[in-house]
Amino acid sequence: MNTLVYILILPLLGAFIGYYIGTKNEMKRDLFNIVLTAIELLLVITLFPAINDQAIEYMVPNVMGTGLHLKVDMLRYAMLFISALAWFLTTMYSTQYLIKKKNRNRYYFFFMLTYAMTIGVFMSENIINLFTFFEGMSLTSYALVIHDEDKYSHEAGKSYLAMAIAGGLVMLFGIFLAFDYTGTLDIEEMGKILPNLGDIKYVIALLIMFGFMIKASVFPLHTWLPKAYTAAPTPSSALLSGILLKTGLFGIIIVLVEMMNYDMPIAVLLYCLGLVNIFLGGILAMMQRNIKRIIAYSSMSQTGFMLMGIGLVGILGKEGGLALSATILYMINHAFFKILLFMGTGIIYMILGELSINKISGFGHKKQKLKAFFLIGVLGLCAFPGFNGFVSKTLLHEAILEAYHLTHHHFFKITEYFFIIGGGLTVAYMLKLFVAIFMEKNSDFYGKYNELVHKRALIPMGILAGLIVFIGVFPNAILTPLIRYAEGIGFDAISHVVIYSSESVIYSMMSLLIGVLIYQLFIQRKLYVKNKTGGAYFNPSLGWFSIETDLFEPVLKMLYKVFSFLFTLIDNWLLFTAKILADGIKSISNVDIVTSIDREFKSVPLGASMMLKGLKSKKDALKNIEAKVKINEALELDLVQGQTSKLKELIVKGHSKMTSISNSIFLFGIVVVFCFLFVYVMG
Amino acid sequence: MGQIIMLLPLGVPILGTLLITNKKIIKDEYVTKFVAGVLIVNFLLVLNALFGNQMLQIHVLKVNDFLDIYFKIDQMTRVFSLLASVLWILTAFYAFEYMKHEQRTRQFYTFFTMTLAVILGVAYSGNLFTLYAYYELLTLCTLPLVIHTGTEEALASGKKYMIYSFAGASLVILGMMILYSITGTMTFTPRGIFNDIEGYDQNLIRFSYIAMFLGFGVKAALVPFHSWLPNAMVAPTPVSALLHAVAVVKSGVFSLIRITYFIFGASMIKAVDVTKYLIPFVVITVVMGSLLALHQDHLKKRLAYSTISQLGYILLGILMLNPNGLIGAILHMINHAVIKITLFFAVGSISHMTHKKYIHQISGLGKKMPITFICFTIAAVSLVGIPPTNGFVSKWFLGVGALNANNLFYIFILLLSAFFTAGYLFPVSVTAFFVNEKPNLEVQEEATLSDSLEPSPFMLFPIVILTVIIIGLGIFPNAVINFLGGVVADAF
Amino acid sequence: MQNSIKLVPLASIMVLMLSAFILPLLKKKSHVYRLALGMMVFVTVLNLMHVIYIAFNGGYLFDVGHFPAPFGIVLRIGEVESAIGLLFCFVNLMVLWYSYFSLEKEIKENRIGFFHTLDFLLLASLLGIVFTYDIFNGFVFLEVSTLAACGIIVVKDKKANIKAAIKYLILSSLGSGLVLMGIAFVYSISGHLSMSFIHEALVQNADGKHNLILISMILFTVGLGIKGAMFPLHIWLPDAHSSAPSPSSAILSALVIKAPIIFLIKIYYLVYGAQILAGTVVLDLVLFFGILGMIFGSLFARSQKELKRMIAYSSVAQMGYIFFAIGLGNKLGLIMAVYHIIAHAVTKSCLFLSAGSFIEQTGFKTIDEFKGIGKEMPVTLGIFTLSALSMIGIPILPGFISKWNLAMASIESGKILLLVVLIVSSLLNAVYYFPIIINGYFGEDNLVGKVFNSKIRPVRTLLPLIILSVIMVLVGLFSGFIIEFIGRGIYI
Amino acid sequence: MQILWNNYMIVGAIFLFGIGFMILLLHNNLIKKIIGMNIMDTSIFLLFVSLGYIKGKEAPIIIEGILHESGYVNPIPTGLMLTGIVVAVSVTAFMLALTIKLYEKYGTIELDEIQQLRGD
Repeated sequence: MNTLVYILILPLLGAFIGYYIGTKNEMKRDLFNIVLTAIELLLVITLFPAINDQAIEYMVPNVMGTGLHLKVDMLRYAMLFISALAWFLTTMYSTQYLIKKKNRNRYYFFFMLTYAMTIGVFMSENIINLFTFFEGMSLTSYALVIHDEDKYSHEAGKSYLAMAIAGGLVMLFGIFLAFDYTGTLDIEEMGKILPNLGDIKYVIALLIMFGFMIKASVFPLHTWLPKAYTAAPTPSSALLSGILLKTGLFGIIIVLVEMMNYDMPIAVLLYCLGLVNIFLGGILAMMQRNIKRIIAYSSMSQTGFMLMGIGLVGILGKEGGLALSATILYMINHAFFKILLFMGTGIIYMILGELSINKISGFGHKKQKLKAFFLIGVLGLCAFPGFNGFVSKTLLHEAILEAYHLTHHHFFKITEYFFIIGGGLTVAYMLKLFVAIFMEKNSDFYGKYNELVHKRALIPMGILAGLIVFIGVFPNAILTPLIRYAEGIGFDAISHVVIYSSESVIYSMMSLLIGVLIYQLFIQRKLYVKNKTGGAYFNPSLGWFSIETDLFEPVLKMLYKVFSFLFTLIDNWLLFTAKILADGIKSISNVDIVTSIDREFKSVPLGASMMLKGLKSKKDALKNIEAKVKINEALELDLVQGQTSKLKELIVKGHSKMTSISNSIFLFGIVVVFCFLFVYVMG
Repeated sequence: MGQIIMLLPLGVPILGTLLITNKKIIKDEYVTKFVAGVLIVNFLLVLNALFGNQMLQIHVLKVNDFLDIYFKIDQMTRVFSLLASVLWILTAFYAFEYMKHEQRTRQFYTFFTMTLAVILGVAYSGNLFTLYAYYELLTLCTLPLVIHTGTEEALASGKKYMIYSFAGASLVILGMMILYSITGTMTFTPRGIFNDIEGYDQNLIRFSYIAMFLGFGVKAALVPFHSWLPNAMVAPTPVSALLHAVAVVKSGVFSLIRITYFIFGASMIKAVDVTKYLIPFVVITVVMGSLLALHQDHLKKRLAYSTISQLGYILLGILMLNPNGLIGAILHMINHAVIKITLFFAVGSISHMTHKKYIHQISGLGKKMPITFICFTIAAVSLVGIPPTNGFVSKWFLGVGALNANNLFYIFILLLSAFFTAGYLFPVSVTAFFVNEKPNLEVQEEATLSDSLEPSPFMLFPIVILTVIIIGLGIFPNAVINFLGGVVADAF
Repeated sequence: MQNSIKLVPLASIMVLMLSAFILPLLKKKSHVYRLALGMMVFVTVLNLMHVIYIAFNGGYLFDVGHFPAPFGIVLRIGEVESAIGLLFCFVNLMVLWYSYFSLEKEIKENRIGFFHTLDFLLLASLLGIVFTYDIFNGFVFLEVSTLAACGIIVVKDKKANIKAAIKYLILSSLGSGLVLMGIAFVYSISGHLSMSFIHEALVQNADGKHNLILISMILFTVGLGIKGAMFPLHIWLPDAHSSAPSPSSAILSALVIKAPIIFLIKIYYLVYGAQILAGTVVLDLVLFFGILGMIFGSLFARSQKELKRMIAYSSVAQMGYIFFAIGLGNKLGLIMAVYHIIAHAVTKSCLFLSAGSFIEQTGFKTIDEFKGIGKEMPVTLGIFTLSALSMIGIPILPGFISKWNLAMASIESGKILLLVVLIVSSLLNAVYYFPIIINGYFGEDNLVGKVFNSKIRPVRTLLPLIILSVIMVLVGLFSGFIIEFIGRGIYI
Repeated sequence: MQILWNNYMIVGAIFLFGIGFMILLLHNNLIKKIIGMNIMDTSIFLLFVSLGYIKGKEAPIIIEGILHESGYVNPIPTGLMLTGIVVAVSVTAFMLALTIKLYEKYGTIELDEIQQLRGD
């Protein structure tokens, strides 16, 4: 039982110990990390027999208030297995890949922390623990994303973190509601209460799934994916797309299967979102020139396939067993070939430091081993018969046909065609990638750099390639435990499934054909520009409307500006009014008052007095204001301006005059009269 | 006899203050040691008050039923006095180091210890009159701390702080007068002094509660009266950390809890239905605080606005008028105190070591001051409410409380503001750790980039302890929660 | 012994009168001081024993020279009169003791004897006003007090003094003229001069003479209002107080303007009685002037440049409080009026004497010049701060007690809006006292060039000030007993 | 009007009081003000004494022997007014002393001139 706790704690401690060793000696730390992940993998493997017959649980009391409740069933075990394997291989790979990079110590520290958090996500049964590890994972993986610390990675990191936190908070909202309606935090018990709650359950489901959808980069929330994958160093982007993507999908499965038990409307929604993801990812992947970006968009489109699988599980209801195991298998396969492809691009980037196809075309022509592994990865991805991709795709295809038979709804017939075209798209952009790098002939890359491709980088790719082929050839080895798990949790018994049947091969050939056609007609013709030095791809999609920069940002910025203006107003309204009042009083108090005009003549300098003789007669006319104004205009001479004095001085003088003796007596008289009036009037 | 011991925590700091003032008894170099001694002794006294479970109470001066200085210990007192004395000791250690390069330290320590006595007075007060007396004294003895630097700007902000506090105090007095004329008694009784709802003039009670809420709200940085807090940041860091993150603002919140649950009682406030007038203020405080924090480039100002927003959370928790909301409020009072004081200490040590006060200046500093910035990041994570830390626990209870009051709008406000909190706290640690353009350390030009700029252990020690508390409270919150159960038992 | 204690009031007036005329005969300055202080101590002790006697046996009537009531002069000695009498003697003793050290700096050598004579005459006449039960006798004492007060203003013959004295004398004699006319009208109705007989006569045949009563009431109000510095008629006060030597301005502000108010209260309630009073609107007039005084007094005080003028205007504001209390018309209001007279007398004399010692030591007059005085004369500014805090209304101190009970009285009398006036005026008090305190103690540029304790006065000269402030705090702390003591003797 | 007619004494006193007040108010010269004050005081004494007057009775001065007690006017007000006069005289004396002092200091006793001089 407590092996679960060991599995969880080991990478956590490893991160700190690794960091400590790292400060001392780099080599020892790399060795330590590899050994650690190897032990972890072994521990996970030893778990398999126990998990095979029934799920194991373990409860650590009052940690984090609600206690740490760990549970591993076959679904979770599959996820654990691929993450353990992936981490082991990428650690080996990154020891070689990161040599040129700086602050490696910090990288490995966050690398291990993310590993612990991911395991936590896959193991936790209590939704608060799930949420804790999920948030922890986004924070620690953030550090991996902006490892290069240049402007581009900061920008990617900012949107990654913003969306992760926003997703987390919306999920928290959903958890609040779920806790309020069900009173419990355990996913299983929730699953008993939530389904019969009326339409509030859809709100709860959607809110909780929102956070997972962001991590799984479902259609409207996918904008962070291409930026984050390209910005991150290759091993971490491999893990990001291989494993962290799966946590999102795993969450969606949990919500759909365990909490909502196959709720039809949510399933259909996921199914359609899957379709959108496939096409959006596929088309955009075709357009790109940066190979990492192509693979990033390809994972988005593969997520689309998996989403369709999850949707089918919901749609098929009781017979969804096959669809569930197909989806899980698809997730496993996708992890393997996606990490393989990323490792390949990693090696290219490590050597050339360049990712755009035009610059690295023909690099791999002579690199036999790299070419072979990369080819296996591409074929796996394109679901070429004999490779693992084919197995999961045909199973998915079977599930769609079954759904069609079940509901007799033409919608599924149409989506089946889309399914095949989607497969074609995958083939198209993979061809573009493979042909450009490995098939083109490029003189300046002949024979060079062979020695740079080290064994330590190639071994993980070899293992992955081997696994891809093994699953392709012996699918039942993985499939039977999955099917037994599906039957275990209440699906109907699944009759023996024939994978390598004739029509399944025909279907995959059809999608391959479509892919080649798209490649020939569209990519070669439209995207390839011939110029004197040979061809270069251009990327039309840069100008397209992208949801993030054209929709999210402007709206948020506008809201931010409006509210901050409103609040700054509230913030210093008191100072504002005080200042206005003070200025008002000050301005009133020093307005100029022209005091009596006649004194002004006395002070006129002698020279000008002759001139004024004539005016003397009008002196008494000056008493009224109008005359004064007229006389001012008339006197263009620089007459001494009327003796002006500030109102303030007037008040002060007035005040002192007022308190003189005779005025005070006058005031006394007024007060006596006022009192008499007051008493008699009011009396 | 028990009662005399009860009074000791109040007496000891005052005695200490008197001794510090004259130079003959306490020479200059012994001041810091003496202050540390006083604080530790006081902490022990508060601890022993913690464990005695019988209801200790004492009338120090009872002239008539209105004018009596009455101290009583109940669960709420224990929570607040413990929080205050723990954080006071940590701030003291921090201040010993920080104040080395400031002048007039003796005056600082005098008022520093006196403020502790006043805060404990607020915690121990048994009726509204004593609370109000100490509340006024709090303004008076924190004023010299705010204007410690003596510059023109400090005097101006001190003046503003004074005007706001006295305006608030007069509002409180207004409310108290009306309350006293209705009820004739002001002692804190669990579940409020109004035993039956009818028979009282509804709108008088409503007016008195609003007046008192806004009055105490001034100290708790409620929206219309909050702008003294960012200005008070001109004070030295230990002051702004302890006072404006913990002592002063929390005493405002503490008194609000007192009047809401121990004078009016939740049932009366529900009957009088006064919260609908106050909720807009609180909601605006929450959102405005965090939104404006995004604007501030000055580190301490940013933390000040963050305090305003977090206090809005606590007020929201109080106004929910249900057990979960109250637990959430008190828990957040504790958690926010611990988190905010760590953030302020970290910012303080940055400005102490490198005289940098603005965010754009601290890029790449994370490598030089790793421990400080790690603690800063953990505290920031906790303030946002990421689960393993204690900030999440209080947000959880506030959320559940909001649901019990079946009001989804509160949760939306909480989460929106949490998002903004992330918005203004994470960039700080990101610029510190991950932005790497050459840090222009013109001050330490000759210091090679590799050597660390960590502050001395005296400053670092409190920061690390507080971070450990943050994580510890986050992972094992049950101990605190059932300690607060006692308070809720009184209030409901 | 039992009835000889009853001789005390008359004895104290007689003793003061006699020693007033012996003092100028003495040549040496020290003899004058010793005799004066001796006499004062003796009279104060007498009054103290008298108050204790009254506390146990209650009030009594005392026929002067055994002539029965309608013809002989009768002294009515109740709790209120004895308390006020003790207050006057005590404050006068303190002021004289203080002036023992600083008088020769302000007045010429040969004038000191005259000062003490005038002071004794003044005190005797004030006691007379308070004790007398006969309105014409009160009028005569009123005149004597006016002349004596003018005397102590003019004793320092500078330009400003003489002008102020002339203004005060003209206005006071106007007031006395009105009072005499009022007495004439009252005599025409009742045919008696002793208050109790007038009251009976008025009650029997009040019907026909309604407007005569009204006129006489107005005449008394305005007449005594001038002498008691009611707001619109307060113009003479600032000039008189600011120019007079500080001991005499302390006496002027603390005692001289209080006696006429006691006389006014006695006329209202002993001559006219509550029923007739309730029928008229005079009390609302007094309330209106009280409110004006509270608000505008503080506003004018805020705009003053000189320290003593500012304190003078603050006296006008405090008199506004007293008239406000009388104007409320209920029992608590009246009690609070008397209590505020006691509180204000003690506080204001403390303020004036400390301000006097500032002016005397530094030679400056305006407030700006007193920046940083806290460093030079910390103890004196400390005492000034303590009494200023009482003015502002810090709990436990008397200022707060009277503000609080005034609020209760105004709620009792149903005028809730007056609370706002009370709050605003106490805020305004804070506005003009705090700058002096803050600039005194803190502020970088304020303290530059100030040597610590450089202008300190020897401790024994500060003793009277310290005793006054201690008494002030005691008046605040034991306000419950005082209020209850006055309540027993109040006239309603 | 009938009331005014039959207590003409009070009316006269009040009228005299008004005259005195006007003198006090309008004249700038200090001496004239003092005269005005005296006139006001005398008007009050007149009022007071008139209250004691009973038509057809004599003043309470013993010329030959004592008449029957009912033959005299009420003596109390007149007695009181003796004190009043003493008070008025002492106030006037004090005022005159102050006026001399004022003259020494300001060189003039015209209040408006003093007002300008004092403009310091």
